[in-house]
Amino acid sequence: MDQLLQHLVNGLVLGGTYALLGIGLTLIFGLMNVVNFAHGEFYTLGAYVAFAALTLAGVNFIVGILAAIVAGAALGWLCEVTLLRPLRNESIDTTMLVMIGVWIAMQNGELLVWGGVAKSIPHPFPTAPLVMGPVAIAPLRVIVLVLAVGLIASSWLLIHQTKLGRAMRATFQDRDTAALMGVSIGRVHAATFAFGSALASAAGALLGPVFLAYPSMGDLASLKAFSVVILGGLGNLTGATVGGLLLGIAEELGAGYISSGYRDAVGFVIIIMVLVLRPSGLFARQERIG
Amino acid sequence: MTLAVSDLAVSFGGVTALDGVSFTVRPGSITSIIGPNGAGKTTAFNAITGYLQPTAGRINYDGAALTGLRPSAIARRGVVRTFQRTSVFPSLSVADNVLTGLHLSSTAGFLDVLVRRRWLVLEESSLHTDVEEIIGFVGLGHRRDEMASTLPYGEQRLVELALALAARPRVLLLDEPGAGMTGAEKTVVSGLIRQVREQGVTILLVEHDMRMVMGISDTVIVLNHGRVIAEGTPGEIQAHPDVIRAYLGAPRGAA
Amino acid sequence: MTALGRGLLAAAMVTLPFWLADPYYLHVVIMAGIFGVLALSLNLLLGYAGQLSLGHAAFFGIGAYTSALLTLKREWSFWPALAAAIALAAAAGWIIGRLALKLRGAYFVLVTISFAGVISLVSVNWIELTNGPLGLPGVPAPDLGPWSLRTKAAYYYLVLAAVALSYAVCRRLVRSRIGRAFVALRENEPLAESIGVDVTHYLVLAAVVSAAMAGLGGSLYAHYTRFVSPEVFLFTYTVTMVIMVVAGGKGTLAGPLVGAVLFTALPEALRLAASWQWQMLAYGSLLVLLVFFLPRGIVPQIVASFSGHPRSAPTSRTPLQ
Amino acid sequence: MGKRSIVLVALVLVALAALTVPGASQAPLKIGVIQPLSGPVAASGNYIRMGAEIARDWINARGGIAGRKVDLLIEDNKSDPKEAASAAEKLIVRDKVPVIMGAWGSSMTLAAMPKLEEYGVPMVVETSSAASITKRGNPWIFRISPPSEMEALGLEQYVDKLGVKRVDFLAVNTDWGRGAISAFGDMLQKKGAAVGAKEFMDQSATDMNAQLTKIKATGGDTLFLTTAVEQITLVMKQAQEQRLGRKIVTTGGSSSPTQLIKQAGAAAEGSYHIVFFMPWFPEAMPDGKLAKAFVDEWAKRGHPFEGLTEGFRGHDGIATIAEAIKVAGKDEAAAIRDALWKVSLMGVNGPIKFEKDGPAGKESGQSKPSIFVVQIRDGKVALPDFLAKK
Repeated sequence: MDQLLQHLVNGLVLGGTYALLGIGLTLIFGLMNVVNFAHGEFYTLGAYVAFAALTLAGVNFIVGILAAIVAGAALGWLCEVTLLRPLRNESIDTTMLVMIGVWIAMQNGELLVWGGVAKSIPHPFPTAPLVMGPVAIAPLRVIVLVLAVGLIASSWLLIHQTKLGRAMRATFQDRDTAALMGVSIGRVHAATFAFGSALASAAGALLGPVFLAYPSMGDLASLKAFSVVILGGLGNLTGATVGGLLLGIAEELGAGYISSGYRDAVGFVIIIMVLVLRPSGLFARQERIG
Repeated sequence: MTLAVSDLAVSFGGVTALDGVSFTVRPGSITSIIGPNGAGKTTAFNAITGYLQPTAGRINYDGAALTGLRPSAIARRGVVRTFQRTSVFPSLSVADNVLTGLHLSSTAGFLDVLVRRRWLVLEESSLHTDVEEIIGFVGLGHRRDEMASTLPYGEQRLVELALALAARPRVLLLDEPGAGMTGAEKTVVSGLIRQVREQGVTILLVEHDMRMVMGISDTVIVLNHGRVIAEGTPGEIQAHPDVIRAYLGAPRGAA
Repeated sequence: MTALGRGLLAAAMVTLPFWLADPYYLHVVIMAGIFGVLALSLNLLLGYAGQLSLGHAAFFGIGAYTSALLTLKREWSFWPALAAAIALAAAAGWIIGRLALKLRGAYFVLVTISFAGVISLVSVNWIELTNGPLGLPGVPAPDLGPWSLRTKAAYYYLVLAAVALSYAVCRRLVRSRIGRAFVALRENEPLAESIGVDVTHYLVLAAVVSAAMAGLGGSLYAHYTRFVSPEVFLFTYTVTMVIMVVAGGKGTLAGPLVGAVLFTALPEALRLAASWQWQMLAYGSLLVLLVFFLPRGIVPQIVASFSGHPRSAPTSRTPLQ
Repeated sequence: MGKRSIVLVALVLVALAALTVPGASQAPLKIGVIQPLSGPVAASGNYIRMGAEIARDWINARGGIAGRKVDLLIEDNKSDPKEAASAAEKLIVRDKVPVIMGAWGSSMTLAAMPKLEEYGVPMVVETSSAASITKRGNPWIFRISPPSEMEALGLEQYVDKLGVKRVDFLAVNTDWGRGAISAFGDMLQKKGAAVGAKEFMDQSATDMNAQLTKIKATGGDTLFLTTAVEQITLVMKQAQEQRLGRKIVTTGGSSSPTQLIKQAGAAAEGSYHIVFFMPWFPEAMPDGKLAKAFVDEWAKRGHPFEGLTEGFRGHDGIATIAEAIKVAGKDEAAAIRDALWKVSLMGVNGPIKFEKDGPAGKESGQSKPSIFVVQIRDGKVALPDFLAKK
């Protein structure tokens, strides 16, 4: 029983980070129809920017995370404007291929700049665990979970309460109609990609201190983000949030009670089952953004 | 050879689109379904051709049930449709569109194709003859090698008609074949429809253009709010009080 | 291509080991041939039937493992093992094909990734069968009657035959009513159904043939490198196949082969041209440039520039939902 | 032809031009090196490369071998067996190297091995731990790293002092991790310890809480940990968060305690590490002078200190090969192979001398490296408490 509680807490924290990764991707995937294999590279970017800001520039933790968000947004915007915009009328696999190229180039660029050795990102929080009965958790993880929830909430507000969010939702429903209604599709796409990339980058900056920063860290992140998108349904923020948590908890329980060698298989099998039984994701009654 | 629809009902999540519709389509006739927007015309088409499962009711053709069959199986039985929105194979040429449409006119299976049976060559060449014949019939000979998506709208609708004809229908369901066409193009289409009927194909038509409907139909069925409110010859329908009321309630211009 | 060009190409291919004496080049050519089979196979599903499978490495890996296990543990000879590899991969393709019926576009992409992920984890964890992460060394070289196909030149001819066979199968399929049915499904599925194309039958057929061909590639790979490990299921193998197909020109017969040759030679050329730090960076950047300038692939671009048609042949967007 | 076609043609031409660059001239002695320089284990591969470069520069500074300079031809296997085989092919056929050092991971080494047999070129294996490498009967293989069984035997003498009664395992799910679990498991059982959980993690996994929660429930006293230093860091941090409270012993020699102190901090305190090189006290190594010189040179080049526990293997591999070339008196593959049987030298690790291993008539060479145990105490690397007390 104690073990189960600890597994559930572990899964919750892990799932929160999956959710953060999934939200950025679900917007890009759902709204722009781009299979963004470079999503995990923005996650890596965030971790390295945070590392650079915290150790080389010596700023404080929150400023480091903000720097990562700004860098992710800027590079995401640049990427959309220079690479994806000219290819907007091409098929989904053409844009996917371009993002595969970006993925390979970014990862090896990072290897060139930072070397292959993992970097440990400092943080100001105590390392002694918080203990609640049978459950132990590091303070940093609690902070990360809180910040992740905050970021998820701000994303929700952005989508539902701002003009940009309305334009994004309209574009997701029907690009042509949105364009007729005066929405600048180009601007919406650039904003979406920048926003999604910034979220991935923020996730990297948050998780970097929990884990480590190294060039190939984004590969697993991309895979998990895709899984979350599918569990939650394309373009569905709530779905991505709940899907992330579910995936985290399921993996944790799978590794705890079935076999740790098949840990990632648990996630895959859930995805296959969800897709076969409920092809549009767990939460999508009909696809929508928001 | 009769297409018979009985007590057909379709509802989507509480909204009833068709509510106990029954009619029969006489072999060799041109029968039109008319009605205001949202009356359930396209829903009826979708149910008949297997694109959606009716909540209740039966659809029989030639004595056998079509209900529950997949669209491709229904097409194989000779009941073929076109779509309300232009629907072609966009990146194929006109000739390749029609050649693809001749799917049911050929029989080769996987192994036949791999070992390239001798009769296959004959079959392919006869298909190519059919392609020319069908393209000629709809009057797109001058466009045969152009990509379908680059054609003007009216001609794309003709490609669509050619595709449907290539499936060798015995009953042809046309969903607004004249929509978006110029008057001259509509005349051409009406002529084609008549010619198709001359060849023994039963036609079921959904169309908003009353002149076209009244000009070519043998029988007209009027739907409103998911029910049949009238059925008869064009003359009878034009004089039918319920129909006039339905249309006055929702007056409409040319489609 | 003219008949003369085709004849010259065929002659060049058949005589290649005689004028390309350097075994390293021959090695690159053999790898290009194996990947050519894989790219042709993916193209059938992606380029013609319009289903983007990102789990194609699963079929490749299943073929490689089947062939390796049967020759190593059951001491089968190469040819029946090859047949079994093809058959088992085809069976896996059948499963994926059935899934494809319910799932399209992005969802199909994800289910194929997940499928490959599960198979890969099985190969790592089912130690008794697969020897786990250690892999299976010592896969024997194939025999043809009394001759061992141990030498590079002999293996080259085996691979060449496989490429020719795969190409011929693709060509016959594509130019038949079956290929037209594939394309119809890619272009407009409801319309395809309305003219009597049985979606179930043709999607499953496309997946089965494609997977079988990938299984062939896997078996050839196993007996050439003589070593199979769970890395054959790596996502990078699928990515490489997709790069070859899309960059070469999906939905064309020659595109995947051109892509396979180019993208097998490119990393090796970079090996020679740049020090290791820059190789993958250059590879990624070149890929971006290539897609950027030739979004529809090399072969369609060349065809278009020779036939004088405008470039704007809009390949239909692969439907996402 | 549009602008885009021209770009395409240019790309193709660049590729072709690159393919036809002629091979280098014959003068220097060429040694091939195959390492994972990109991909998930790039850090380790690069440390090995740095060590190999030190060995090369030292040899060349001493005037080379019989007046000929040594040239390292370094290839990246991208942590992928296919690439390892391709790299071996390229080195042997294109670059005509008579001897190779490689290829880090066991599956990479195993994939390259058929090429060695095909062309008759020896390879000195510097890192791989799978037993099957020397047991397969490939007479071109000479290994200076210990297979897991040898490593386990090396630890045997300390088991009682470590006080291992109930042991759990957590290892990376690769040949290395699996091999370590079975080798150390056998050895510990023989010594009378009970074996609890055997848990695995994916090479790229970052969250090991599930495994640790499970291990925590077994009530053992020691955790054997086998993986790369990054994952060891994560496991230690997460073990601390979960208050696991076990003795941790890392195996495989890749653990780089210095890096652990830096990155895991207090979480690494008290842990034991099996290493094959002790750069903290080089004087204690079998050849203290050589070890000291290597540590100094490493620092002079600005390489990170934590890379030393990997990097020395690059040095020892190249030193072994250089010695063999010297003994052979020529740079021919078969002569170098024969000479490798005769070499006897001091590496940074200790004496290197090959003994026969594997099926009779087709034996591979296996050297018996020195194995050490260190402990992290008070934020520093020290000899283990049980040795220090003596």
